[in-house]
Amino acid sequence: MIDKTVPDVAAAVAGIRDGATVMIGGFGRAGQPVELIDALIAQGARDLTVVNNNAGNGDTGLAALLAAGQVRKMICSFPRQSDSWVFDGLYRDGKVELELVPQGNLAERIRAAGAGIGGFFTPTGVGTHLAEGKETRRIDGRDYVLEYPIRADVSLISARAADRWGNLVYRETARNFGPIMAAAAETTVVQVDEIVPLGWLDPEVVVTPGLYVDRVVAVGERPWLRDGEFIGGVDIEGRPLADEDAS
Amino acid sequence: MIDKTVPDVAAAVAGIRDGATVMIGGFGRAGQPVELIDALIAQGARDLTVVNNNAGNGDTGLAALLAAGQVRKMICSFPRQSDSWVFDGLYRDGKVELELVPQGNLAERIRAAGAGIGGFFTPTGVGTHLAEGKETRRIDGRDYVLEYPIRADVSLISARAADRWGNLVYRETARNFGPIMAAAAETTVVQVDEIVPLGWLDPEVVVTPGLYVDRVVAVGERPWLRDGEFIGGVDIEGRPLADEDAS
Amino acid sequence: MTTRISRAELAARVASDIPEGAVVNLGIGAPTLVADYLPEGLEIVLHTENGMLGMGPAPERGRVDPDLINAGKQPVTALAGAAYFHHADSFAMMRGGHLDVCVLGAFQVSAGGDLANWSTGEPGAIPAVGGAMDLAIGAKDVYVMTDLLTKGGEPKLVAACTYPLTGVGCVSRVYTDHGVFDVTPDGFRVRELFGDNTHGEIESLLGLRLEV
Amino acid sequence: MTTRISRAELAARVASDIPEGAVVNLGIGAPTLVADYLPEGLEIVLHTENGMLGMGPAPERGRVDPDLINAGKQPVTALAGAAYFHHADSFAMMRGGHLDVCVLGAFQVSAGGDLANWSTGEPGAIPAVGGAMDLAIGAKDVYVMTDLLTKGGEPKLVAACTYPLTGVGCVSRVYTDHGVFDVTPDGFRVRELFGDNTHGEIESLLGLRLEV
Repeated sequence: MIDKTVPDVAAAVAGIRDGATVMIGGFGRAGQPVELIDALIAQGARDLTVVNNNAGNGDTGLAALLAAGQVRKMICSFPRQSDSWVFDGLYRDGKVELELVPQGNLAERIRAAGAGIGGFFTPTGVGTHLAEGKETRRIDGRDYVLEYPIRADVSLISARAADRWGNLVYRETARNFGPIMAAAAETTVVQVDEIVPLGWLDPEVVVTPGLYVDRVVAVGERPWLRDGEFIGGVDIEGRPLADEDAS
Repeated sequence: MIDKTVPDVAAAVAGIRDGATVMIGGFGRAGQPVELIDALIAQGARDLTVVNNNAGNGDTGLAALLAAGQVRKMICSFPRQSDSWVFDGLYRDGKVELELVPQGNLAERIRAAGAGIGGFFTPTGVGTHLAEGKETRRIDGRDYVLEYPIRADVSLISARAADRWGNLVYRETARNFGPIMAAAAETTVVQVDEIVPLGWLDPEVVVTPGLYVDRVVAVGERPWLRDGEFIGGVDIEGRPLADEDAS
Repeated sequence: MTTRISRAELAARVASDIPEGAVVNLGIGAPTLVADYLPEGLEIVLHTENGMLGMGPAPERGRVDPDLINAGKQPVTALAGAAYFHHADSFAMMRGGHLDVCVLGAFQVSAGGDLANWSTGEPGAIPAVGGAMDLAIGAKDVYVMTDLLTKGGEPKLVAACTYPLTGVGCVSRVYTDHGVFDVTPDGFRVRELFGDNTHGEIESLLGLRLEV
Repeated sequence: MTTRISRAELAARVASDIPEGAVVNLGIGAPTLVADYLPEGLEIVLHTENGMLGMGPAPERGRVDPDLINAGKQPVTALAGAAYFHHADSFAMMRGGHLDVCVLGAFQVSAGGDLANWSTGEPGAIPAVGGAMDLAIGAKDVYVMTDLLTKGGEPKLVAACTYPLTGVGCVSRVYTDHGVFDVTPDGFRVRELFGDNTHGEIESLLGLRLEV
């Protein structure tokens, strides 16, 4: 029997080595695998290269991983946000490196890694600082820059539900980088709200087929859902509203 | 109000010009937009370059378009099949050109056209006749060949259902080339079993978002479905079985 | 004094040029305002690059869904007809030229249509580009929405950008508080001037020749 | 006479090497037979490149679904745990190295692991490649299942292919009716010989030195 489920988040992140490249899903807080990141902090792997669209929000999740001093380098498109003070401080102190990649090139480079593409010509970034030193080429009258895949040792992502084969479905814009990061890593670890019996996910609506997934851990339902249905009643960070706010 | 539905297949294929490049969805018979192809035969555009995985089966669909003498060139991966006699005859008589592309490179080249990628390095075909004369490059210890996008003037595809915005869902392995061809053409025309009211398709399960679709025509349900549910009772070509065979 | 329209009036002016059926990405910041002025009753499909078409307005009080956000990480809703997709598919839509219009902010736009809107190039600043470079090349028409002049009175429409570029030759039209300008092979062409603004006044504010 | 096992026995021999949990693509023709010999009760995930993982056996009589076919365009079924996807996603799975095993037929395999299985190079023949070149590079292990000799008695394991190549250095193991051979940096290495076949006999049939 194929069973990719693991009992807890510690088992899910076991074996991540110092110096590993770790992709972390999510766009801001949406889809960020916070429980897996917390487990990675507890696990303690250091000197990590982390690939994420951003560089952490507030003091939790990716920001906490940065604060723990476990990250040597960030590969991302948009580190500077109103609540990215942890990264900002480390960067100004020279304690973390930054490779800045336009968001669409970041997504396509991750997709290329999973799809076995050795490199691709993209029009994004041509003529800008972020294409300096890179090969460019005019094809059919348009200028392109050559970009290479970004691969990872481990991807940590979040989805709504999985079965024991690792088939995944996501929820709304929390899908974002999950499907492409799942395909780009040697080992893909997924936290989900719930694990459902094999056969419960309609083959037409599976977004990430199980062959991309190595470990699945259930972390329980988000506060704004009940039995998979949206019930509301939280702020944008997912904290339950006081009663008077929720009315 | 956005309404991409058209009343009949003649309206769906109106305006296809002589010399056009036309992508036709389907893998063999599965997903082949037979009603749109019949309309294209009636419409009469000639000198077409057709992109499809195969080169027609039996005497219907793409085979009939070939028999009508409307196709100048086929771009495909697998023309020769047990029932490809129409193409075989035309090819042997020098009446149709052939560009043979490995199936995965065909799919990725179509995907690249839709995704705005100017070219990509693929390992498929390296060192074979089908890579002769093409640029190759060793990247990270592996050899790749550079392939370019395939674009179309028109894509004709088949899906199970659409809404008036052109959002599409498919059925089983009839999905095949539909989503990537929808994105690779100037004008994308879709035949569906049924057009459903806007909002009936769950945004989580839409496979082809409406922005890729220009015209949608309902052609009625396939003989092996009733109200979208599989009822069986046909042979592999979709012909209803005699009663004794269906038992 | 020249006539300047307000930010809200400018958003409404941009909105009035977006036809029914258009697929539109509104950049973070001022361009987001355009959504509030899209004509009622017309169906315009909003794209957000974090993975959605058919984006609706902000949710009601108490109905914020943290899984459903826009590129600015603000809560939004989904309209009937919406679709979700992953990041590579989302940026493929832009890069592949499937969006009709992107509306972006700018530090500078050049007469050749170059856009600078992601970095002031200040030493020591933490760089962040996000989807700016993808959006710059990500639609059939790239509209910029900006003041004509910086707060310090410097022109934002320039012969050549001095700030780091976001994209080369990508802007098709600039909506400013003083008027609307098309980018043409011959440089900026006046499309509309607000109030009593004259061609000569704008030329002298910019120090640039403008086509008519 | 050397010992030759039947096509069915060979399919069973290949099947016995496929572990539980493996994601496997079985090529058109003889390799399809392997499915019939996969150990009962083990979960092995079959991929068909026309857009499905979790492919099941042929449907019952009267239950043929023309929308649900394999790469050979035969009717199949979907197991619990299946997933559908489009062609670019399907070939990305192969090209990206996410399949564990592909089993393919061959005209020739070279000692360097080159595969020739798509064209005999005959002038005038209509060429057709399908997914052959993608499958050849499309799994962590590429197994070939073939007779050792052609019907005319010519070796199919050769020093260098004379037929047009499908892929270069891509084959990891060859299952033949006479024995099983690994492709190593030093050429073919005997893994198993069936019946009484000896190393020397096979070397003389092939006219090739075989590693032990």
